[in-house]
Amino acid sequence: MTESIDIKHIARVEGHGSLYVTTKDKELVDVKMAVDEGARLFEAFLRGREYTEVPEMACRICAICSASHRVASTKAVEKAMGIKVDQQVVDLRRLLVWGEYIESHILHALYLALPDYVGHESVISAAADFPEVVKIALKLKKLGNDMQILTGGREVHQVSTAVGGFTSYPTHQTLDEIKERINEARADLQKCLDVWATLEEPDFERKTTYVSIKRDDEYALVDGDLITSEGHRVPVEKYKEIIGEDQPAYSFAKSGVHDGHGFFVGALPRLNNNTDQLSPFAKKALSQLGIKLPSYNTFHNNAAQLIETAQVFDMAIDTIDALLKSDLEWHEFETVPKAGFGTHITEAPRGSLVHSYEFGDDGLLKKADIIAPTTMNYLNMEEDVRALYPSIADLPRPELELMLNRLIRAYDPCISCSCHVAEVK
Amino acid sequence: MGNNGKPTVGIFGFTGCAGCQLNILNLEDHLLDIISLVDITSWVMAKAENDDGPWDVAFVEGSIAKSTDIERLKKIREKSGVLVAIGACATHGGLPALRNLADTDEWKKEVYGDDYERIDAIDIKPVSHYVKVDYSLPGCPMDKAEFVEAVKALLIGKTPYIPQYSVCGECKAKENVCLLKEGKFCMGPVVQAGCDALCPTYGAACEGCRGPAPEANWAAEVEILKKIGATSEDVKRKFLKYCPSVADMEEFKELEF
Amino acid sequence: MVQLQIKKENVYVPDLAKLIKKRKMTEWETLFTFEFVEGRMKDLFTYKPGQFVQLSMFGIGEAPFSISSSPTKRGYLELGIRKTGDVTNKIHELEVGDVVGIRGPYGNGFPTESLKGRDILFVAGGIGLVPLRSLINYVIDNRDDFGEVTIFYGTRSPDLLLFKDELAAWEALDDIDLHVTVDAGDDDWKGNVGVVTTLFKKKKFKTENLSAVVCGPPIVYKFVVKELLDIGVGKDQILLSLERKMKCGVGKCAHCQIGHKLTCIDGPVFTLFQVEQMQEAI
Amino acid sequence: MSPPYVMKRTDIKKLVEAASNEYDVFGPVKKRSKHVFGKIDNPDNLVMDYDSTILSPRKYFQPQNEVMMSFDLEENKVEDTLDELRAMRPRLLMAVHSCDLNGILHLDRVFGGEYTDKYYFARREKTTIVGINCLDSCEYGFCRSMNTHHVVEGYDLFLTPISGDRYYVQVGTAKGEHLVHMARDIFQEAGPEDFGAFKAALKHKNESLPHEVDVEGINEYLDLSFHHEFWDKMAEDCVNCGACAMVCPTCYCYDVVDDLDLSLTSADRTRKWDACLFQEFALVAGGHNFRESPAARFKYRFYHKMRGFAHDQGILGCTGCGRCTAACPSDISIKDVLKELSGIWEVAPTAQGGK
Ligand SMILES: Cc1cc2nc3c(=O)[nH]c(=O)nc-3n(C[C@H](O)[C@H](O)[C@H](O)COP(=O)(O)OP(=O)(O)OC[C@H]3O[C@@H](n4cnc5c(N)ncnc54)[C@H](O)[C@@H]3O)c2cc1C
Ligand code: SF4
Ligand code: SF4
Ligand code: SF4
Repeated sequence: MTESIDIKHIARVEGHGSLYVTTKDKELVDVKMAVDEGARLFEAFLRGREYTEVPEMACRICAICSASHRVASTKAVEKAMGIKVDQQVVDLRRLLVWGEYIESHILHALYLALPDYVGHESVISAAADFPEVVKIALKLKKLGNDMQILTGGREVHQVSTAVGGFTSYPTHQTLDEIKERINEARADLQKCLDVWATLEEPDFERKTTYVSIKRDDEYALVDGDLITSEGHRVPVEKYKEIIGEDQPAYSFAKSGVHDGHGFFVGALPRLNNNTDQLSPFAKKALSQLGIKLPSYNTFHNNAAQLIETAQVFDMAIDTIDALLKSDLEWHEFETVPKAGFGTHITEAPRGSLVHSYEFGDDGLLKKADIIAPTTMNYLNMEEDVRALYPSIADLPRPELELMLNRLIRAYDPCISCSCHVAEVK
Repeated sequence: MGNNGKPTVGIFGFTGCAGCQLNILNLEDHLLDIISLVDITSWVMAKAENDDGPWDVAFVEGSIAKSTDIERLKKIREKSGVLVAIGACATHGGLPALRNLADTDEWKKEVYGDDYERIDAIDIKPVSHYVKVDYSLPGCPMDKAEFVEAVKALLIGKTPYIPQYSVCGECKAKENVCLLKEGKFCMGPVVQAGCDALCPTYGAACEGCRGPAPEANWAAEVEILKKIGATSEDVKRKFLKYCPSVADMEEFKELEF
Repeated sequence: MVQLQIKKENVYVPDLAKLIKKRKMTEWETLFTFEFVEGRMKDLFTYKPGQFVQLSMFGIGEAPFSISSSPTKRGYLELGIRKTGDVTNKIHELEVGDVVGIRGPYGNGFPTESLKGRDILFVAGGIGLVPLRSLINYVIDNRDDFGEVTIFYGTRSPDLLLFKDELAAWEALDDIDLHVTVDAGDDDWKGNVGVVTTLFKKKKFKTENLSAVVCGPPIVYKFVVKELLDIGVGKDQILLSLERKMKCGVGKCAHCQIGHKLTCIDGPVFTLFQVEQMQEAI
Repeated sequence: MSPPYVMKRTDIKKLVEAASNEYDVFGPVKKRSKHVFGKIDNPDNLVMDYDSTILSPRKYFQPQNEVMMSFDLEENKVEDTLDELRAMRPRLLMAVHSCDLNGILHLDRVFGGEYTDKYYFARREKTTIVGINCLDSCEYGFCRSMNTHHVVEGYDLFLTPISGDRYYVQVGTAKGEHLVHMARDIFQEAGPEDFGAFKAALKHKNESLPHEVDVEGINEYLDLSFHHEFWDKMAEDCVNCGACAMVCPTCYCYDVVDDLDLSLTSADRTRKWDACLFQEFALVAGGHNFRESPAARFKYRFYHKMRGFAHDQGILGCTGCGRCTAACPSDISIKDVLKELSGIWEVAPTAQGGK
């Protein structure tokens, strides 16, 4: 008997996506990840825009990782034009991204994923049973947002980060305050880890290629080379060597392909690829949650986000200390447009993010290629569904659907963000 | 009213970055209070169980970017007592509506390749073009504080208030150094206030994401900007950036750049 | 009458008042009767016809309303309020026993002393009867102090007539000459039809001792003033009660400024002569 | 009368340090290329010699947003914030120019009178003001024309820079005397030579401050030109942004709003700066706008400034500080408006107000 399992509008993810699974006599016949987003045509309308405007508009691709888009886009522009920035600017951008990590990871792990583990339909209903965790989650999320506000002026679509620098700086006092809050929040994050340690992770394993950026001197999130779990490492300009895009006939979701199969970007791939660079807090979290690296269980991506949050706590303190040592005197900066190519890859919370541009000598954008993490993950999601299905085929329908939902959600997909996707007619 | 006596609320996203919805989640200090006052019965971004209305209040985010969106929007309107458009995409088309001013097919091709015709991409009009909008919260993204104000106002039964003047008024009250006077392209003089002059406060020129202020004196702003060296092209491009639906306004059509 | 000054620490803080009666007059206008919660306020709160109060709906806002009752009736305040916005909508939702904030009285009010001994023509358009009613009832209660009294009152249609019972009572009085008109009648309407200025054809006035007191929407002033000047009423004997946006009521917020005067403390009652000195007044 | 003193200019730091024990100190500090009045936590940040500030000191007496009272909606309780205000730490406001001292005196008149505004005066009483004499003109100001380049009251101490890098210090009030005593050793009683230096400074000031606009008869010009097309022409460039009103030391209009708490059980009544340039300023329920056109509102600001105060205070409402000109995105200059206004008066005065 042919059956179709249609999960329309996967809930608790950003953006609109659906999963269509066709089975025959409990054997999986077909899997399709479909996108229900309208087309926005970012790469088209960015053309002809001034180089200063490009990052400001490009960050609107996605609100949840707007800071990553902003930073990746800005750095791509600066690379194209040979614009140099000083260490304060580098550190402020890092701090901005650390804030985004805290906010985004907490949002996903505790608001969007956690309800599944504790049998709730949403964090709103979970708030009744787990008021303390929900309150802590709010507090941590606010901390991440406040870090973004401190550096970028706003938590969504920052305003003060520009090509060449920042239009305003935080003060020593505000940095001191946020540092103190981060240190205080360690205990809160620890409580979340304690709760997570009691949860049961679904049993699932499938080895795939894990892609992320990589540095030798630190856990790479903002800068680095592109690397695969098989050890293939290239400078980011050569991203196409690793990240291929394939456009399946049924959807305009271009999917990431690598060597003819899907690959996975996100928190778990980063943990797998950068295990030796974890900070003390992250290491402790890792061992507390009992995850052995490398892990091939996609569901571990949720826990990996919490571990990374711990990682970012440590990194943020270092960054703030560095900033506190500088004068933090804001100064005017000027940038001069120039023709050229520039590519940057940042790790957004949900995976590697490519911004690649070509500019004319008038400083107007000629061509853009933007590949968002969720785009890269589509094919891998489908492959995961195929691998998971046999073990859940006998479950009653609602539970089966829930597991499929949870599998997709574990990717922390951001469908609105995948700017190469659109619903087909 | 929901079965617990609280007003029912639906939050809906159309095509966009989900930033306005995220900004609701970003109300960390108020979220639990809001949840205690209203019954959010539909919000796909945050909940797995979502009902089919009716809703006392619907918040609608995003651009109406494909033909199927129109039907969905109309259904939401039919089932809602009050409909609030949130964010630039819903109030003025947003960045995606830039295609109205261009050859959409060429753009589709640029992004999706030769098979572009399968992409459903209609010209983007504000939500108010299709259905009655009771209140609009402009901005890219909408302002969190304005959202809270609107929720409170609707709950107690007063009119959600948005200042009826331009960003400069707020900017000056915040004692910012004027960026226009520093020669930067600031749209503050003609843009709808209510953001508390966020960008200029952080040293960045106003980009006009909240759309034109009522009675905006565009002609004067064009003169001001030309004085600091902007070209007609710059002015036109920037005026339309976040709020392309402005191109349909009579005042704009009559404007000489 | 001696004006008792209420000494208050903070002029902006309202006193609590309780709604004791609510009488619907038209679809849009209701007469509300308030009584101060604090007993001593009943004696302390004295006012002149033509003065107004600031009424607070806590959490919604504050708005100015003319006192419609006559100071000859002590112990309560009547406000006739039209539903037009946030504050007034909420006021209409009040139930007897509900509490609001009231501060005042503010404004100069009508010059009751200098009107003594004079003939008075009241001209009210629409909701303008609300403040005039205070003075009319004051005059009725002190009838011997005044000369001939005429009232012209017009509304757009019969269903918009305010204080219908009172109109009937005034009609019944020998020493009050009441003329009512509507812009457009209905099947039951047997009275005058036409705008309020058409009533001037109904009566010949001796103008040497005549004072006119006018209140209505902005448009009424233009035409009524013209009629009054035509029949020869002196500019300083034409009294107009003006309306402007108001926030503080005590001359600080500047919203009600007309030319160089403030409606709240210099007015709301001005003579036509004064009004002509004030830029952009009518 | 307290004797005048002299002090070394560099000792201002010591004064601020001594005062910090008792006062929160505010004064001009740098903001990008401009100056603003701000909190002085480090006396090195205080700038005594500055051109002008973006906002006037008005913000310390009538803040942009001020909670006046709170309501308990369930219990119907009203509680004002005066006690809180009166418990506020005393403030010292440093380096206020003459024009701004005059501005404060204007506000004193507006907020005083029969219905005294206790909020304003609570703040006023908590504040000690150290004024400073401008010996040279600033970029946009025209204080001389408005007769606000000197002050006889409104300060607690008044400093005039004199030769030898010193200030000549006049004591205006007991508050000022108190301040002197907080750092008594930096003040010396002025001697005859110091007086000479003071006179020389005033002479320099007298020669250097230009008289630029003739406002003689401005009241009449305004009334007679009220319906003149000049205003429509001038208003063409105005974007009705209200920046001019926000920065003005004598603009005081405010709006009042009730801010509900999210529980909907309590609310704050807040007043916030408003401006007569805004569309809704004279708009009443039902949609009638007493100043419908942007030009009417533009004109009205000048009218109120130059005519409105004259009515009950016998003075002009402008202190000639020039801030509105500095702030106007359209570069509309009040000096130009005043000059052109007297120009049309010369050409076409009619009883009906010109054409
Ligand atoms: C001296 C005076 C006496 C008045 N007497 C009466 C009366 O007896 N009966 C009556 O129904 N109305 C009267 N009004 C008009 C009444 O004040 C307005 O209808 C009321 O303010 C509308 O408030 P709202 O909040 O419902 O409307 P909205 O349109 O929501 O107004 C918001 C706010 O703006 C201000 N405002 C708006 N319209 C006016 C206005 N016309 N006058 C002053 N402030 C305004 C108020 O502060 C008001 O709260 C009087 C006005 C004045 C100035
Ligand atoms: S910075 Fe921009 S918004 Fe602010 S006053 Fe200047 S022009 Fe207006
Ligand atoms: S009107 Fe202009 S010059 Fe005069 S006091 Fe105000 S801001 Fe200063
Ligand atoms: S600052 Fe200039 S543009 Fe703005 S309202 Fe004042 S005069 Fe008009």
